[in-house]
Amino acid sequence: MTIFEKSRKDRVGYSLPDEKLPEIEIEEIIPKELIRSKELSLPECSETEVVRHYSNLSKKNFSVDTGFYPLGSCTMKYNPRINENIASLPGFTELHPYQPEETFKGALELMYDLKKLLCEITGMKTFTLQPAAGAHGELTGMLIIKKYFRSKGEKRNKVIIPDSAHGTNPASAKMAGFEVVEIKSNDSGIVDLEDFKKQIDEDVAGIMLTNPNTLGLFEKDICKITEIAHEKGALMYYDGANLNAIMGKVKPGDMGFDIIHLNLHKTFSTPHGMGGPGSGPVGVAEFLKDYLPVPIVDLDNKKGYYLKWNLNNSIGRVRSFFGNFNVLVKAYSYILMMGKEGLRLASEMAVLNANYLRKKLSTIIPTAFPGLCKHEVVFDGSVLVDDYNIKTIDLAKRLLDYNVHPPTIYFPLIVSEALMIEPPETESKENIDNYVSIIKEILDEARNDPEKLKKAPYTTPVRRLDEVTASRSPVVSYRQEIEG
Amino acid sequence: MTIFEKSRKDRVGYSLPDEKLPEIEIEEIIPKELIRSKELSLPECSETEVVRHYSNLSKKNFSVDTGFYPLGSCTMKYNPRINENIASLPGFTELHPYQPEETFKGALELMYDLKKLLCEITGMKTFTLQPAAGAHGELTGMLIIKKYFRSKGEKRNKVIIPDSAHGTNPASAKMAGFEVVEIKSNDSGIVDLEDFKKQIDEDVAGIMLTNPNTLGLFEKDICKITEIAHEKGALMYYDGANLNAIMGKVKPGDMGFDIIHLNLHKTFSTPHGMGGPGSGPVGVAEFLKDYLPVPIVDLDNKKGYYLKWNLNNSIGRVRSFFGNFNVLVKAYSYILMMGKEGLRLASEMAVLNANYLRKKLSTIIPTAFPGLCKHEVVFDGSVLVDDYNIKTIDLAKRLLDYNVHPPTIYFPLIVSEALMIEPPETESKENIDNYVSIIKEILDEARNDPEKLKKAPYTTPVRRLDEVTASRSPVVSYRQEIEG
Amino acid sequence: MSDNPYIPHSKEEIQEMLTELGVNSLDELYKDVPSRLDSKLDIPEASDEFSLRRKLKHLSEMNASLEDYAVFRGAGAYKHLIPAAVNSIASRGEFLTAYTPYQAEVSQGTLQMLFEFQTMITELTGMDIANSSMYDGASATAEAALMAARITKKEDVLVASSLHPEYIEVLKTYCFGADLNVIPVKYSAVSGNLDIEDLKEKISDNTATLILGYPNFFGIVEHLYKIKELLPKKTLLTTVVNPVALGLLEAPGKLGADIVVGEGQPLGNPMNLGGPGLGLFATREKYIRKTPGRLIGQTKDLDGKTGYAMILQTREQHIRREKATSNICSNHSFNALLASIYMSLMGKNGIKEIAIRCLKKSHYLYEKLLKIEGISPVFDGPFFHEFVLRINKDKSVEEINEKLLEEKILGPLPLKRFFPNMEDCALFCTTEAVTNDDITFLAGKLEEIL
Amino acid sequence: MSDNPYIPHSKEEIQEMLTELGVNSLDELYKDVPSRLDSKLDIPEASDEFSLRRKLKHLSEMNASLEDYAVFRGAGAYKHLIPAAVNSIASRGEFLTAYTPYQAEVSQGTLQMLFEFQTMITELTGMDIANSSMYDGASATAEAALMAARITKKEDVLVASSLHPEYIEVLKTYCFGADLNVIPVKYSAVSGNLDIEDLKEKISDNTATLILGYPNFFGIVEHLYKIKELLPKKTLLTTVVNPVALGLLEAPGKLGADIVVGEGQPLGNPMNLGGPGLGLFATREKYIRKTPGRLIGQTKDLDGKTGYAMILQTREQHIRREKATSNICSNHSFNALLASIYMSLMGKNGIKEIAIRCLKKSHYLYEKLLKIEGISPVFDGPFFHEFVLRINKDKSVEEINEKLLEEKILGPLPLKRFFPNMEDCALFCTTEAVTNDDITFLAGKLEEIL
Ligand SMILES: Cc1ncc(COP(=O)(O)O)c(C=O)c1O
Ligand SMILES: Cc1ncc(COP(=O)(O)O)c(C=O)c1O
Repeated sequence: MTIFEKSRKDRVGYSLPDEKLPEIEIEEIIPKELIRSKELSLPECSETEVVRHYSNLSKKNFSVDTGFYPLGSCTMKYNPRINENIASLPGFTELHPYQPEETFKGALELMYDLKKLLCEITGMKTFTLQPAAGAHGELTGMLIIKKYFRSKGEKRNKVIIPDSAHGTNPASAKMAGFEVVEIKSNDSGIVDLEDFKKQIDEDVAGIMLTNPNTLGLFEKDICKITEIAHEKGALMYYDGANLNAIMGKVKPGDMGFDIIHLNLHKTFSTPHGMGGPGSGPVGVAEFLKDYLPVPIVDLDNKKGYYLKWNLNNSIGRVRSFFGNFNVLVKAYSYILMMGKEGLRLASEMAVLNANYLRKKLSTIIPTAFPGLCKHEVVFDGSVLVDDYNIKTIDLAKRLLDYNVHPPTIYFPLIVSEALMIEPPETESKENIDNYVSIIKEILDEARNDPEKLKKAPYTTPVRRLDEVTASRSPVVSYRQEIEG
Repeated sequence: MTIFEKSRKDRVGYSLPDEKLPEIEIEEIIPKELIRSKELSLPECSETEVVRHYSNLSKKNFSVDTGFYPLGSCTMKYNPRINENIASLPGFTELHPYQPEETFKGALELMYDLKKLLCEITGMKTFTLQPAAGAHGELTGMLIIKKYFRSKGEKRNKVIIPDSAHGTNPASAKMAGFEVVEIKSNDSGIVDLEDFKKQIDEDVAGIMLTNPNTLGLFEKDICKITEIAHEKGALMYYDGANLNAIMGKVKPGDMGFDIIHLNLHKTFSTPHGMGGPGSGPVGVAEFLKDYLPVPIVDLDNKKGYYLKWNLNNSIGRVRSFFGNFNVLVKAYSYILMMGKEGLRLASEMAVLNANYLRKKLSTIIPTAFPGLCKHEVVFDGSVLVDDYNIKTIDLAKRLLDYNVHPPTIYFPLIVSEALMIEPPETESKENIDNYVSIIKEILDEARNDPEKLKKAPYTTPVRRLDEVTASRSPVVSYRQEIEG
Repeated sequence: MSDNPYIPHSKEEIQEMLTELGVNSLDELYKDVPSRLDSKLDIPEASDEFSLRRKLKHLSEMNASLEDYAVFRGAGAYKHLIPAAVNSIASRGEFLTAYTPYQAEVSQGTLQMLFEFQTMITELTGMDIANSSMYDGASATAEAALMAARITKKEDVLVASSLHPEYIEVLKTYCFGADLNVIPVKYSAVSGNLDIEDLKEKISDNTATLILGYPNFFGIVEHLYKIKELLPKKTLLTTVVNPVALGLLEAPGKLGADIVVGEGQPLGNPMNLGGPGLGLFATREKYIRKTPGRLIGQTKDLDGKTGYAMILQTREQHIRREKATSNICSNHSFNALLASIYMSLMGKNGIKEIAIRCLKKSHYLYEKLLKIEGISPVFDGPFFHEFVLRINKDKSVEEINEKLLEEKILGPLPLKRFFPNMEDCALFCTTEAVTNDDITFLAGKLEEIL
Repeated sequence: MSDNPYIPHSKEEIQEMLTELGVNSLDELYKDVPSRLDSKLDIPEASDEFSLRRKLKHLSEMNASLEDYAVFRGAGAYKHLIPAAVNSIASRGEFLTAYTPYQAEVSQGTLQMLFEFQTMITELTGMDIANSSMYDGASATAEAALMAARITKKEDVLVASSLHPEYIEVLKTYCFGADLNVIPVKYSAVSGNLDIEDLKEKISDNTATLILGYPNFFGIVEHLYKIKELLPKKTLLTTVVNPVALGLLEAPGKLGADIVVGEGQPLGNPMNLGGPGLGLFATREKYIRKTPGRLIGQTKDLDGKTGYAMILQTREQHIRREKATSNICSNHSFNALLASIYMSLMGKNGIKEIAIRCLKKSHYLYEKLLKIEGISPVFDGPFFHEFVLRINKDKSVEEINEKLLEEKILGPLPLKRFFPNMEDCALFCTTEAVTNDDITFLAGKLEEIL
């Protein structure tokens, strides 16, 4: 039942200070035509009903706090409670972005220090903390590339992106006005060096890579690729969504990347919040530092921590204010808590988990590409169709009945019936063992009764949903629902 | 699965400051025989698993936050969020009971003011905030009575308690060394005045009454009863569990009660916390004020708020420190928020709800006694046995499948197959309507298939439990479970 | 192995897993990484949660928390009263630690919440549809421009100079990417409203949209319907709203808006130094397939039971890639949750009441301040809860604010930061979070200072 | 009708309900109340949550929150480090707003948690069984005396004078009710341990139990097994424990204790000015039917699935009434939850580590302080994390503490409050929450002051 159906006339869920309001006639201030003509039909509920409504809604969600969530490409690691606690200190939450700089020196120090930590972790020169998410970071990066070549007077209009890349990569390149050139993955699941050499030319402004890539594989030719790209004058962009595999092991800066975004909500454990807010800081090499959005948090011998507004070639702002500060606090807290050994260990255990799972599961579902993986592994689900007469989605839906979260499915697009599994370092061996046994159990079931799987799940708050009709004749508000 | 089964060797869920500990040999300090000889087998889990374990456990609980909970005699009202917020301020939680009095003047003021508010609400002269719960308050009250007569040199050894009373009443009287004399309820469900007159004599130290009583009925002869009792020199004790019916309407002090306890966790909306902590302040009339436990929070023109340690006839402490302070903060916050109109309204709406429910439900299940009720109503479930071939417990268990909480059942003991329903003021008309329809639906079901009800519930985390065997050969720890 | 509370692996388990993999060391798992890339981290050693909290609490205390301040500054981030219940329910792990609802069957909590959020936003804005959130008001504004350009296939984006200056900057950044022209339209120096004459001049065949604040940056309420009349038929009207103002102001949907974007922070979200915000995005039904961001739709499950799911995903990057309506993937769902709980608690009457309090208090303050010598009005257009005053004194606005800060007052925003020609002007804001006493105190204090 | 956010009834609904009841007014619902009892409330008008919070926050700030203090005071309430996860999960509504698990099928969360809690307490104490909580350590101690008297049918309760003085007071209060005799047993002025000679003298045929602290109020660890040997066979040995100390000390169950009670606050519970505490109660299996309080047992459901339920309820007041083992009804389950989460997080190694830190730090401090002139030892018995020192100076302990407070140090407890003969003595406590720096600082400061 929606909150609107729970609403009853004249019920209130709030209390406000009992103040005598100034005697002012609204109509004398605001022209009549600009005053709301129809009553707002927001819900009217007591606090009791509101608390119940949302508490009960929450119970219909799967979450990291309630179970194993190995969603590939998303790094669903556990989100330490202490970070939430710290981020909710009033000295962090109750700050106005335009209060005088001298009154938020602590916040500035935090942002500066976070920036420095990210530099060290990634090997980049400096960072902007403005972008609100990974895709936002990508756009920022693409705009930097665009601006860079503009200011050099070059008209490069293409960006090379592997066919395995995440959808945000081409979309971001496009938003920055670039033409997207797709390059193939080779038989080993990494960039086809020959195809790459063929595609790269003086029109190419940048190459967007994820490394390890979205197949969970390390681009072992990475140094070669960046070398070639740089020879052609193109810039290398690093999609940092998969940084969880390599902290303390390899730095994107050392691989030769010029620009990089991070997903603090993945690698640095800020909670996903049902899809956001995240944070997508963008780091650049020295020669690009003046292209970052303003303001930049900086440190000056005299002024201390301060906001720097003048960057010669800044692309301008990509959002209001300074970034998702609340998220930055959590990421900062996480990094300090983990420390250098902790971050390295996190990556190692994430990689160990993924390989362990790969090994155990590949006896029944083959991986898309052979050999070592990094923090995630992609399986080729064709065998499900061929041998079990089900599809990847049926397996995924049936997993829901076992109270574990399915993999990312049908991505990367180049793997048919793909299952992409990322068991982050916060997950234990027995959770992985358990997951593999469940999949085995389900496949046994499939052998006997594939139809059953096609109708899964059975025990979830709702059964399988008709998403097709929902898109065909969309009902996106309760108003539409009742007004038809 | 228990937390013990989730434990794995060497896993940790904590972090502690990395400090060099003084080099001290424990064996040189503590005699060997007094050092733990066997490793503690507490669980070893990561924070992730602990958070999951308890989050998932919580989901197996019914609670006020998730649904309608009309448990009779318990006043399961909604617990406003602001009270939790306030009670968790560090200036309240981070106080040591032995820090100097001058450093918790705010806490003292709060307790003093709360005491004053409780006095005004109940018509008593003063209060102790020490008792931890209702039963604890009862014991305190009984000890006051005992001490009072001791100091008067009287040897009264009996306490009169109605047969409808809550079990804690006789148990508390007994703990204070009294002999319990039970008096009958009459045909209207209230104290049988004749029986009362018969029982009362000079051996009676006190009479414990609940008013409205546990049948939800107002003892209309209350003034007569207290008069007679006082004539015989006995003291009147008021069990305040049912105060939610009468705030702002009638005061126990005005009824002639000499001692009273309140249940802040009922009437004053502090959360029940799965059974506690509560708080059971005890109020007394002027002539008993020196009998209260020490210390008492008081106000002095010069000293301001302070702790008073010397009361001539104090029964002594009933617990360590000053009371369940954290609970007191919430109750105080609640009273201030509600204000005088709010408390009155709460009582009125609680009584309206109960009567409305009484009216609607009594067409199918007769009430135990006819006529108006106060904040709760007791039904006689014999009809379930006679007409539907089920018992009250079967109806109760089946209600669980409908996601509402059953009434208090089989209490008061004097009503056969009793169902005691208390729909507090925070519950809406539609919640009551819904409850009644569910009961109707279940009874329809019972008519067709009583066996089905006897096996209810079906949709809960576990099905009906075998409590008999559990008591016959108790397994009260996981150790026992594994060691057999 | 690890004494890290978030990583469960014991030494033995690591060994077991390595054995299963047939490798001897963790390093072998990285043998595909060119060894010349090996590196070390030079960051501090691990901390523990208590030392960490102490350190970060200390940092937080180096900031002036506005919790106990009277805040007379808005300009895009607002201090409102937020009921304790909002955070208390929102912080439940099932909300905080779930991801994008890809598996609808186990995400009905998220999905229904967002569906209801969308509904509430359509209700406030008077539009047909709303999405489930964008990053913030500024980026939502920029996305609106891109959408308008896509729909109209035109390249000029007119923007009122009275729109929040940072929104204009962001708009320019996005339009630089999309190769669109951003053309500013003046505001009237008298009323603070959009300069109609300038608008007429700037409008052309190539105008994709006109973007303006409602209320605008100066707090002034624009005559949307009049402006709409002036626009060419194909040109879309984009309004950037403060949702709280819509408790009182006519819904832009009724006044001709084609796209309504805005910053949802005032709805139950703490200020957090300006981030995360909550980007609102609403539009007409006919543009649904052009809309950026996630849309939640109602549907049925196999048993015919009502449920919710992400719909029209073919608009989105993960399917449409470079042809998507936007690159947005993660959005600000959690902030939408805070806003939803807030709107559910405040409800119909509460939101209106808040709007009225904001309006009345700010007008009361306005009148009071104008009585002070040296303070004069700047615009005469109707305003909601922000207004500009000129302080013609030897003291700068900054100096005055410094004095106010000592009294735990965050004074008005000095406008010269954004409008060099408004050197001695300041933008005041009054919400329900300032008390009448605060207002009297501020006025008294200003009188004293000036 | 109501603008109260917790009461949903609208005017119309009230009318509808009254109509259904066939009455005309709310007052009619009170017609069974004698009209001469009608009364009015003279308390403040309703508040709103924001004004309320402001007021109460102000009150809270009139207290010295020890959050940032180095606390060297224990004596029954201890400042320990509490992981953020404890409160974060415990505050879930399903824990906070559920009641006693009367309906087991929808209370498995509570029941399993309490079952696990009981297990952890048996583990710490080395006893066979533990109940699911009492109010606090003091009342649990008193209940132990009552139980011992019930079991032994004897009336003398011996209590060590070195038990927490407030516990003794509570014991006396309860024993006054139960008509039992409380007989104090001296402590050795040399060691601080129980005075064995005095014990021998006090023991009689009528001794139900001997109650003593482990460690005792002075922090001293008693030689339980030796004491046990001295007791008549029927007399029960009751020990009052600090559960944290049991991370290191031998479990009293192994040393002959028949009943173990204690204050569970040190396990993950904030100090809260001393309340709510968490009463621990453990004993031997053979006394299970004599035990006060709620017991949770494991059982099976209709489908054979493991579940948990309250058991042996026939001991309790709601069934047995005046014959019950206690009058306790509501207990401190929520505090048991905090303790459970804490113990789950700290686990085997953590609890031990905490105990070791407490012990080592306090001995370190002890040694350091003894080097200061004018400070001398009082007892020579082995101590855990509390110890008594004599400060032979012209300054009183109170005066010294006042100086320390200025430095954000809560100094030792002046003992004259409870022991008039120990005027110049103070009880120090050191937990893992004080840092080595705090210790050095305290020592330096004391040196300076003295
Ligand atoms: C590889 C990759 N790149 C980019 C993104 C986009 O990140 P965001 O959702 O933060 O915008 C994702 C998100 O899933 C991703 O997996
Ligand atoms: C009528 C009555 N009296 C006393 C009590 C005991 O109160 P407590 O559980 O707080 O000890 C109760 C509790 O349910 C009760 O209903």
